[in-house]
Amino acid sequence: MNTFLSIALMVLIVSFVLGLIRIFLGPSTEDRMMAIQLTGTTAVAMLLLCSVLLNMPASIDVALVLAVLAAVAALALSRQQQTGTSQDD
Amino acid sequence: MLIDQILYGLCGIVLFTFGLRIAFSPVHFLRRLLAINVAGAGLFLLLLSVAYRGFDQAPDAVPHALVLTGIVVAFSATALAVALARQLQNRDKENE
Amino acid sequence: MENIAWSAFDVLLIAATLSLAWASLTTEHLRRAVIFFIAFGLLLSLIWLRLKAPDVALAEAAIGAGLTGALLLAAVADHQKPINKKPDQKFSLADFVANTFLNLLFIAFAIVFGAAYTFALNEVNDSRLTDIVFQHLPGTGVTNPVTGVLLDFRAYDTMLELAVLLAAALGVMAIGKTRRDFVKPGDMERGLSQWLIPTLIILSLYLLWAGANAPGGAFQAAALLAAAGVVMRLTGYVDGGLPQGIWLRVLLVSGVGGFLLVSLIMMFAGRIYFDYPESWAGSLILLIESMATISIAATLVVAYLCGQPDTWFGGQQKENKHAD
Amino acid sequence: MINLIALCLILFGLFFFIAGSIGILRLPDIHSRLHALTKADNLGLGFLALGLILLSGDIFIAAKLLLAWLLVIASSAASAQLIAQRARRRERDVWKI
Amino acid sequence: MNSIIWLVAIPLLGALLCTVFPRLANRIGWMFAAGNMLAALLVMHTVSQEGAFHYVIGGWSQGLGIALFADSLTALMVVMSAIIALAVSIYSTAYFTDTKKQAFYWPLWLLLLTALNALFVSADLFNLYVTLELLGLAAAALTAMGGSKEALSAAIRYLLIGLIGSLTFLAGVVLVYTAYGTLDIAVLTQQFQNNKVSWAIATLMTLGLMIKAALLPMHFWLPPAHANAPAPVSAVLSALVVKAAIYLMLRLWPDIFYPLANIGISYVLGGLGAAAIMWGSYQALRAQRIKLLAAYSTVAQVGYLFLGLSLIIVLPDGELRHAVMVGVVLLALTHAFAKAALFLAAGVIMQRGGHDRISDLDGTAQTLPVTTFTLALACVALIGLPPSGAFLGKWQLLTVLLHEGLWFWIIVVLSGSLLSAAYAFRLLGHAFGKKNIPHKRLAIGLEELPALVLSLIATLVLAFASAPVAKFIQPLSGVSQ
Repeated sequence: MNTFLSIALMVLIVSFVLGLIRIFLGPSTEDRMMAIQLTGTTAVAMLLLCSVLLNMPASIDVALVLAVLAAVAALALSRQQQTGTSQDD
Repeated sequence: MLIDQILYGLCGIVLFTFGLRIAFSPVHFLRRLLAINVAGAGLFLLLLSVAYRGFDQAPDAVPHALVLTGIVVAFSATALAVALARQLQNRDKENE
Repeated sequence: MENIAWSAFDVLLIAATLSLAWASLTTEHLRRAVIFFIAFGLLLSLIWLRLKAPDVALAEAAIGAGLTGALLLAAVADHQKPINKKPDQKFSLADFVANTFLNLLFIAFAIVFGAAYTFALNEVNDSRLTDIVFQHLPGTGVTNPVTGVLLDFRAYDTMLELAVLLAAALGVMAIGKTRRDFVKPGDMERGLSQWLIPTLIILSLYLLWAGANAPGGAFQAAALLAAAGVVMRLTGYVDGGLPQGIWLRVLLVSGVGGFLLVSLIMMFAGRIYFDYPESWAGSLILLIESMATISIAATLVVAYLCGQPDTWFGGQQKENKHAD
Repeated sequence: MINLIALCLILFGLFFFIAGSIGILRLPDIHSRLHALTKADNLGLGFLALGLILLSGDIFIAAKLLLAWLLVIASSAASAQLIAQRARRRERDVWKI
Repeated sequence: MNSIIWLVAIPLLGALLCTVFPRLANRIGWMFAAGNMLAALLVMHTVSQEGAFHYVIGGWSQGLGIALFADSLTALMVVMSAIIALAVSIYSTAYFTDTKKQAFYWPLWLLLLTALNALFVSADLFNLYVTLELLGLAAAALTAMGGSKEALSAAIRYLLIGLIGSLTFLAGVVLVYTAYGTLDIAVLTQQFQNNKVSWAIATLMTLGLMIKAALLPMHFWLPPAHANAPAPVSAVLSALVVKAAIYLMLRLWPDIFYPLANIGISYVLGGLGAAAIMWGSYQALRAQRIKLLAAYSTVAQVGYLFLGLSLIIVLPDGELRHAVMVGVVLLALTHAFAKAALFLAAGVIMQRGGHDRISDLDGTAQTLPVTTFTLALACVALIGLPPSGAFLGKWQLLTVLLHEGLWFWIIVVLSGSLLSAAYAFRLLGHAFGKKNIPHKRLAIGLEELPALVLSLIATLVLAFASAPVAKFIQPLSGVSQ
């Protein structure tokens, strides 16, 4: 089973790298945000696999943190343009 | 001595050197800040690969604690630098 | 087969990390650089986990992917127009020579450093501090060795580290006020914040509670709590949910203050500095940790605000202005 | 038997991940890429987590795995909305100018 | 033994209280600076009674816990910074009139003092890194309080360069942990061997500290930062913060890196020091403002200290080495007091006159006689005229150089002194210059006195104290623990 899971891990990192290519290519910020979201989810999946493979239950906690912070990051990214262009008082 | 230990350690050294190289070149301030953060991450990677002792052995806990301290310190410095830069930016806007 | 899969994983992970770092530091657009940097943080937390450092992975996920990212994004928002584009220069031989020289210098530096690291790994006697740490861990009242090191063996470092964070927050506030103007949040954002903030708080409590025995602890918990503050800031609460006046000031210093006070009391009670009595070391550590968590979170939020909240010196909080 | 089911579920999950990645790379415009993204997020991770839950055998860990999936769904829904909103606003701005 | 803890605890407590009670910050601030003085004297007393001592925090075994360490060098540095800190604190109560500025100045300044003291007494390499970062952050934040655009951009550069320096230092620390598995300086000193890894360690740490100390090729960040910060901050940066890195060099090379010492490294450090002396003095001569002059003079003074350090590294244990050590310490002490006095005096001139351009200083002696006298005394000490401490320090240095036949270094030291005399007299010439101004009643402000006291210490007190100081500094040996 571990062999299968480690191969699955390898497949996931390939998928991760494919997502990275979209981050590099862009072209728009939205594309990059999307690709970040995808790589984030892939990272969560890899962390979940690692929890079994490396026998580290704590890595699920890392996955939880990443999952929640993905939403925060999306919020920050989408608000950034609006807050940034406003003038200071 | 483990092969993955060396691999990750060397990756850390490359990150550290590359970060320093960019930090010493005439680029935008925020880029320099990113470069310093990358260099710091490289050092943390080096430290953690020193702590690593193989798949089935518990790693050394002391470097882990050191890296945690380092991350907090790096964040503090980044926050201060960003705040300084924004203030400078505001000054520039006022002058325009 | 398993080994090959792991090796492939290692190589791909390292290659992806290096190329993201490269992209982040060389791309022309600053905002892209920050996005690459956030993805770089994501990969780092995977690497930390791969190197069996879950505590660090948690902190990196919360800081690298979360707070630093949000902070830097806010910073590049100011730089949207002047992109880091060099005016088309003519080729200059002097610059070329200087750059090549510097590149070679740094490559040599990396090679020497790498060689020294490899030699050092060969030389090391395997009895690092880890054995002593595990030997003394029962005296600290926690079973997570990293928490033990942070809050007991090297508690003095942690106190100074909190002082660094405090210095950063004070420095941020010393140079100006925070921005008050904000675009009105839409329904989407408000709906998001309604479930996000409670989730962040619960997760943070869980990490704090887990920290004594499993990976987690004050700093990770604080980072999540601070993320809740960031969400509040982004969805219309200008002060990020911080308390006002004296409460905020007390909150900000209570982390360092807690460390200092406990150690001074210990000193007067006849024990030496930071030497917690064994019977209540566990609960003391939990107390210090909870204080530290809230305090660190407040400090992180102040750092994110990039300025002094209006309520720092007390007084009424003004109506939140919305500039549509 | 359980192992076999788990294996199949994880394989399903991997399929959706790869499909999502290729989709985000090959599809022509933002909205269709967004479509590919949400599939990978929800289904890929869902099947994977389900498989791992079968393997884990510990109720606490199983609950946390489930929670991770739910959180990813929630935040991916939110961020997909935000991304689409942003994209639309930008397209509208283009027309305005 | 507990006294050493108060050095960190008192200023830190002060910083916290100042943060919580911003309206009382002025009063709390100088009281805690005075308390810090008591702690410093206590440490000096302990060292003179019991000799150098170690103290492991938490009572853990050495290596597991973090150790603190104090010897005569530590005690001197700590007392020096306590005196300057008290003077600067008293000055600051009058300098910052805006209560909102006070509210942030005081906690940051006390945190800086905490960092300095913690750095002086630390015997743990990673702890040193943390103190270096605290020092750098607090210093950059204080620099930015100058408020001007120049101050802000100088603060940013200062912060980033400081980060690069401390990261380079940290790289050395990481290699130490890789090769020797310890962070404790005493344990490391016993195990340290002369091999390739050790060379890499020494190089990284020295490079990091060179950046922090603003030694010549890395000096470019210092003048803008020191010249644009508020006056009390400039005083502290030039007098104390730069010294911290040099103190660490004095700690590391004779102790840990002793097995590595050879003539080559000595020539490199000495050569950079010599270049710094010439370049710094030359730039100071060309400077248009007092504060810029003082900042470049710091670059030059760092050069003298590194020149002395290069001798300490290479000389065998004995009379000569002790003589150089005494010389370096006297130079460092004199420079700290004199430079703090100079910056504080420049601050007074700026606040009263609205500018610090050297060419427009004529008539200062008539309006600000006390401050002008302070300037003169500080310049005497910076040039190294008798009876200042610097005269004795340079004398010690020259004696050894003469004995070793290092003629080139002698020429550098002498011409550096000539150059410093030139820039000092240029400054004094304008300050004492006559100008027809309406006769006014002279008022001597409280803020003029701390600088006067500091400059008197630099010129007169150190001259008398030099013999006890020389006796107090124990001859360093290769393994001092």
